[in-house]
Amino acid sequence: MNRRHVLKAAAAAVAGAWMLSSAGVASAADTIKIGILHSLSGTMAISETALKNTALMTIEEINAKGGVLGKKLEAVVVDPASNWPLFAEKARQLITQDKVAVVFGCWTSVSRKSVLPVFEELDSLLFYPVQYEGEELSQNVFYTGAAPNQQAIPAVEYLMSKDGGGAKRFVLLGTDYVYPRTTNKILRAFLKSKGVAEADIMEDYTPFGHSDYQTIIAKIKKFAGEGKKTAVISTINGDSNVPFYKELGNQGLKATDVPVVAFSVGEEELRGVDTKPLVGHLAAWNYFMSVKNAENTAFIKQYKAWAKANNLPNLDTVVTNDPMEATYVGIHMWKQAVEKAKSTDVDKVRKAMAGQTFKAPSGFVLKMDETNHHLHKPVMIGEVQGDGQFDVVWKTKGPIRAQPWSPFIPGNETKQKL
Amino acid sequence: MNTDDDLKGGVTSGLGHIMPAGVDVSHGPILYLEGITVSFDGFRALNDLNFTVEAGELRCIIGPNGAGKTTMMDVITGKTRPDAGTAFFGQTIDLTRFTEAEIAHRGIGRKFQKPTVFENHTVVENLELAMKADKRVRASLRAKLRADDLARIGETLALIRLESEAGRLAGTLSHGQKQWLEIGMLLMQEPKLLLLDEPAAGMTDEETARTAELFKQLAGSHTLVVVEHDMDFIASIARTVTVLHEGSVLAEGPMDVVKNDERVIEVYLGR
Amino acid sequence: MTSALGRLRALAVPLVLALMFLGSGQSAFAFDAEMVSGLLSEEASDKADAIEKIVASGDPTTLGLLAALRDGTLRVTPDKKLFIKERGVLKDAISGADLEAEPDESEKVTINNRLRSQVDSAIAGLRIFSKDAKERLVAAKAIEPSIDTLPMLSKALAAETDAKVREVLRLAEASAKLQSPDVAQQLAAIESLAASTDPKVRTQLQALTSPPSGTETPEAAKVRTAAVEAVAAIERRLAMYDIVGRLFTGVSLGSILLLVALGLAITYGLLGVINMAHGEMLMIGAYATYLTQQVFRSHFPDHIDWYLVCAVPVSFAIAAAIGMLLERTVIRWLYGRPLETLLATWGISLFLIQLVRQVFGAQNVEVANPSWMSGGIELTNLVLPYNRIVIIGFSAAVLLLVWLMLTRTRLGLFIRGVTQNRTMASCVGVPTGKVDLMAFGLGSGIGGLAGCALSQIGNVGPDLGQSYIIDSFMVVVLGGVGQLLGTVYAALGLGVVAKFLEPFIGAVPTKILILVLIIAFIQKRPQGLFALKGRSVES
Amino acid sequence: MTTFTIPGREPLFSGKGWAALLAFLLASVVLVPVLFLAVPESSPFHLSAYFVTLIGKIMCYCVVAVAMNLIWGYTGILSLGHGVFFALGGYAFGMYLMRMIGREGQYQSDLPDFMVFLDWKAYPWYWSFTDQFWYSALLVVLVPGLLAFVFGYFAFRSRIKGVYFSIITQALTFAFMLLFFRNDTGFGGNNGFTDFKRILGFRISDPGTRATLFAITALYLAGCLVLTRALIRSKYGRVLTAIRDSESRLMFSGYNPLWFKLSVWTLSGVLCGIAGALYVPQVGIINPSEMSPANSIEIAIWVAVGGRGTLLGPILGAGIVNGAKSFFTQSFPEYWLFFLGILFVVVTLFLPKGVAGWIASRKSGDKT
Repeated sequence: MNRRHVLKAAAAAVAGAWMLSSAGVASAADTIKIGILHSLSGTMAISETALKNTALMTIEEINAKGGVLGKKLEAVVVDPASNWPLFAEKARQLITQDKVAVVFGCWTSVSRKSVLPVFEELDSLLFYPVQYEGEELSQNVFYTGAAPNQQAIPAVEYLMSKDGGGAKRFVLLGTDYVYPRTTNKILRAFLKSKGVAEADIMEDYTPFGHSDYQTIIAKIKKFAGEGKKTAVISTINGDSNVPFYKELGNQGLKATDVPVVAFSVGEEELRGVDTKPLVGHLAAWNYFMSVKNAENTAFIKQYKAWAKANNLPNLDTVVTNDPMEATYVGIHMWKQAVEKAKSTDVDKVRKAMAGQTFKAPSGFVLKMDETNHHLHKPVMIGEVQGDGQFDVVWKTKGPIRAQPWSPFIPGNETKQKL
Repeated sequence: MNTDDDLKGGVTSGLGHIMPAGVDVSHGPILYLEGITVSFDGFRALNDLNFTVEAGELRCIIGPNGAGKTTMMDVITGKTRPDAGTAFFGQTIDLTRFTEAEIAHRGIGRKFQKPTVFENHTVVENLELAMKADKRVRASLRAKLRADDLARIGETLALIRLESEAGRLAGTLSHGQKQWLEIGMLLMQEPKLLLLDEPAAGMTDEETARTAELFKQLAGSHTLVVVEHDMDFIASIARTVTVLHEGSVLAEGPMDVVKNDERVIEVYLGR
Repeated sequence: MTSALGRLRALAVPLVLALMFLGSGQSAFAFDAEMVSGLLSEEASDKADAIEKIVASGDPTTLGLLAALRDGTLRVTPDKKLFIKERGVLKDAISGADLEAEPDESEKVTINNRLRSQVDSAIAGLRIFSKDAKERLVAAKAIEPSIDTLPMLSKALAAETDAKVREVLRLAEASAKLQSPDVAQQLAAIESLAASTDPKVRTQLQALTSPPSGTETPEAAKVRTAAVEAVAAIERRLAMYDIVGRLFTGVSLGSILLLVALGLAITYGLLGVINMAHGEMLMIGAYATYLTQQVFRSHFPDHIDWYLVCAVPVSFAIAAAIGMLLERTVIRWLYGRPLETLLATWGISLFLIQLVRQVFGAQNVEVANPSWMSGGIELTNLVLPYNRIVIIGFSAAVLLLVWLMLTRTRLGLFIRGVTQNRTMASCVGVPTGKVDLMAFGLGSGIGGLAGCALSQIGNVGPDLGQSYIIDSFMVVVLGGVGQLLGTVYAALGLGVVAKFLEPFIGAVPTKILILVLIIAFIQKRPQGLFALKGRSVES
Repeated sequence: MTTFTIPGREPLFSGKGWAALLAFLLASVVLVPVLFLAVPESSPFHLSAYFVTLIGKIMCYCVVAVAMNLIWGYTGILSLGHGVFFALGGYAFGMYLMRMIGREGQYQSDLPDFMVFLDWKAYPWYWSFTDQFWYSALLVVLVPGLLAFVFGYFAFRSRIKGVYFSIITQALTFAFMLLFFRNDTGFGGNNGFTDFKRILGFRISDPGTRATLFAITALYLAGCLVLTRALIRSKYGRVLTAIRDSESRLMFSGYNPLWFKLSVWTLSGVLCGIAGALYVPQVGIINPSEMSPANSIEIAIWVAVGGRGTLLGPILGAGIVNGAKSFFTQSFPEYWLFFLGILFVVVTLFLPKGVAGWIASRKSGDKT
């Protein structure tokens, strides 16, 4: 084989790739580019595709109303393919090659952790729309999802209340990775502070993609059978939820006996489940599709129309959920901040973001905290209904401030702001 | 743990090759099988087989399909472990204790029924790989062919008449040429005992005659065990013939005697 | 359950009162709109009070209202009119009169779990004297035994004729009597409860086993020893049930592994094709099931429960057809190059996943269990879910059919012939090309069947196959190539071992340990459990 | 006797080959750093950090492909678990990088963040000495090497071959992935290691550090190529190919394949491990998904696409597939998997010797 020939071909290929990647730079200056960094393939596509759709819809909406600072927004969609190093690479590409003004993206904590050094190095902005375990604060990230105190802790408080059934024993069940582990650690500390004994807490984990919940449900039954009202707090990751709930239903564990409250199960996840046997199980979020108010009605209508216009698969059953709302709120808040700063400059936008407010589909006026880059969000507890929707059975009076550094982890007292 | 260390038992010959420990044939037989039984899932491929070959002999084995010829070779070369029985190479080497490579190194060469050569190597490289040498990893990293090695390869090439194909990939050779190359590789190994499974299959009459000639030449200095179906070929080389049937020896003796043995006739013709 | 108990104490008295009126056939305490107004409040406690009032009215006609509240069919108009909408039929919630037109605007009256259990108990109280034995059984189970509900339980037991309901009521009455101050009654209750297998009963009995701080009266000591013995008896029985339960879950997991691996065992074991796209055959089977369900939903909604029966042949046919298409276009050219087929079929698998993602969306789709597959056989505490039982039976049936096919049919004979000696088979006139095609179709079709079964217990999404492919390879490799029996043993063995390990070391370490065990096992038997020995093993 | 090349006597590279190798080294050690560091950003000849890290990453993949080619292309043993060696090398070096974060982490603690929220007060024993660069560098070689050796020894001794071997390597990497996903294992669970700050005192985000890492990767890749070529040209290499083509013939010729397989298998694992160690500081994260079976299969794909058993094929394959991945996931995100899937089927069906084989055959076709 002629090596030179091969090398030449390789060189040509590399040069070609370079030309292609730099070709994107030379583009019209009358648009503002926005990066969208959500996995459209691989394991996370199941959750993240809807966020990409929401972002595109919101950008379309803003453009229809005249854009930002007189310029149209232009979405740059990339697919990090559920591959974490690829997330970092794509983030760098969006910022340095495509010169986007801001990036909306990521779902898993690991993807956020992967891109974080890139955003910090290049001093750019990321809007992260998913509830997470906290324990992080970066001035390059705006967290529009919930911190643990905006989701997990109120949910457990509800379970312990009279309305929640006055649970005394708790099963902390999760997929074995950082979010469940950290959340459960915080919850354990919280439960202890409420006087729950060590013997009344059971903690168990399953691998990613686990699909056989027979043993675990038998264990929960046994644990619940030892007396006292028992509740399950589930941080099971998306994919394993369907087998979990199906097994739960078939083994006859009813919500009135042992309620399960989940933190990662929303409308989108329930689309794949027959919810009739699950009526009464709970989820804690900052938004539910079933919330009744003018903003939400408009939001749902807009998304359904967008799904139809873009011919999404299963468009007659599309639903909205919490991270979608967070994405929607994030893009709007960023737009307001840009208008306030009269620039897309990162520093100016960052300053302008502090204290931004937006009337969200959740029905509340959400505020970006002045110091900690997290939204003030209301907490809602919903019960699963037979139609795959949630009935809100409890909610906070108003939005509450995020505590990204949980006070239930020692040493965090001093770290509540940047 | 059987490691390369077992191969160190060799002594260094004058030519600088590592020679395997000598095969003790002081009592006559070079190969000695007694009471060998091999079963596969209830089927007895070898059934209490007793078989002896004297040093320097040219022995032919015949037998219908499934008589156990190939399985016997598998036992001798360490590929199959017998369920019962003993197998000795010379007086001292217990064949059931060694791996294929060790047995090959101790001086048993085997040619397969279907010619197997290294198809993506040239004819010369095939011979080089087979050549008697230190065949351990470290040695192979530093191995260099010297003049006398090349001379030996040249001799073998001439013997198997593949000089003009020396640089060709073995995979591109004809069937007969592959047979010859495999025999050449066997000779490069300098074995004491050669096991040849249907060596004349796929050869022209002229080639077959030449093979017979070669075998007769080799007998005496080497011991040969040949499995064949071609009766003419056997008749042309055989001194002693062993007939296998259903995993044990049915008859043994000179070709003429065996040919007229009633039991043999029954086995061959009766089915 | 303690809070529900408190609530029930409050309920019990009016309930008993209500029962007496039921007996006399009068309805003196009619309920009215004012009584139910609390249901419209935002606060759960107001709703709870309202329910209490409704129950206290003792009117049996409230049953419809309560059931509607529980089932989420009770709706309210903006001008606070309550009505029930059930399967398109509209009724006034209070008078029970039919409504002609549905109000323009209405909202569901929502309840939470606390109210749900309150309503459940109330309904149970009303239904314990129902004419329908099934309703009575549900009601008997729902009534919380306590000293307050004791009179009702005793009365119900006396009137009961159905043996099953009687048994439930007898145990309920016994556990209610545990709280009785009468020692003889207590001892009798303990005796009959010792036969129970309910962990709740054990907990109740356990409360009687702790020795008092002060001196103990001989009677109390008697009660205590009896309770200790009863607890021990129950625990022995529970431990036995536990083992039965584990065995069942193990067999259930094993049957699923068997289903997913069986098709692979055919394509790999018999044809030597490593089909990395086998997982996608499962996925296709599951989506075929989904499509069948959708067709039934839109065209035969009355027979929706039978969609699964119809989905079985459909999923087989679709997966087999796609498998045969693949065989014709790609795999045919790769026979004898197992590692290449492995990689090419992996490419196919990526392609199919993305294709499904484009067509059906990245999200999971919903496949519901037919009603005859929901729930399970209840052996008191141990529930054997119907869907698991059906799948165990299903995989046994598939196995049997495959076995019959391979041993009793001409195609099976051909397949076995080709497996053993391809050239010889083709020499004697076996159409090897056609046999390959059929065998590959069969393997893929069985994959489709497995997908159909999986749709009943897990996700139906584009990635469905990916999560099973490694497991199924492990089963095939462990069982030994070309050995159906080996596959069966390996699948069941892995399932049972995993389920016996899991309670002790947790799900994640179990999975790791199983993989390590498989790796170690293969060292010992490189050709699997049931390897063919002999000359044919020549590499 | 006609003329033929005497085995083992052909030159390591032809004149043109040496020239190409030298050109590659000059380009990556001199040209790229100059274009990246010295040429101003406004110039069209400036290389961006994105480009440098992207090519650096692809070069790491190229090494993995070269290592895979040694074991699969030349020796005929398909590993579907090479990701585990790559990831272990990455983790070994990542431990050093984690310790170099010092108090700059989110918790400003001496321990890595994930240990802080696991409430660990001290490093577990297997983290000892990892703050020493040399020790980590040693681990990079030893950990994948030892795993490969032990696993290989048992597998090859039991004569596990072909598909069986492929599948148990898959089980191996899957088991490791599950193990590393656990928080308790002490390697950061699902989040793995990230947020690295400095290496030997240099800031990782410094362009100078980037250029150096790039140059080292290029040198390493060139070194791996030369090593492969030298091995393949020796009798050892011919034995490896003989194992691939007819292992039993080789055994009956007196070779014990165990040690040949084991040595090349271990070498391949070590090469992957070092590639992993170079990869981690450049991409900035290592997490257990690197050990997912699909990743390992993809490595095999690179080699098959490029051409098994050819010297440059694997590099071409890794370059083409990863270049295409970067391009497609940006330009046609939905079609990336279609492309990869079809590419794979097409290559196995129509280009059994990969792109390199195809180029070679076209070349020889031109001459006739």
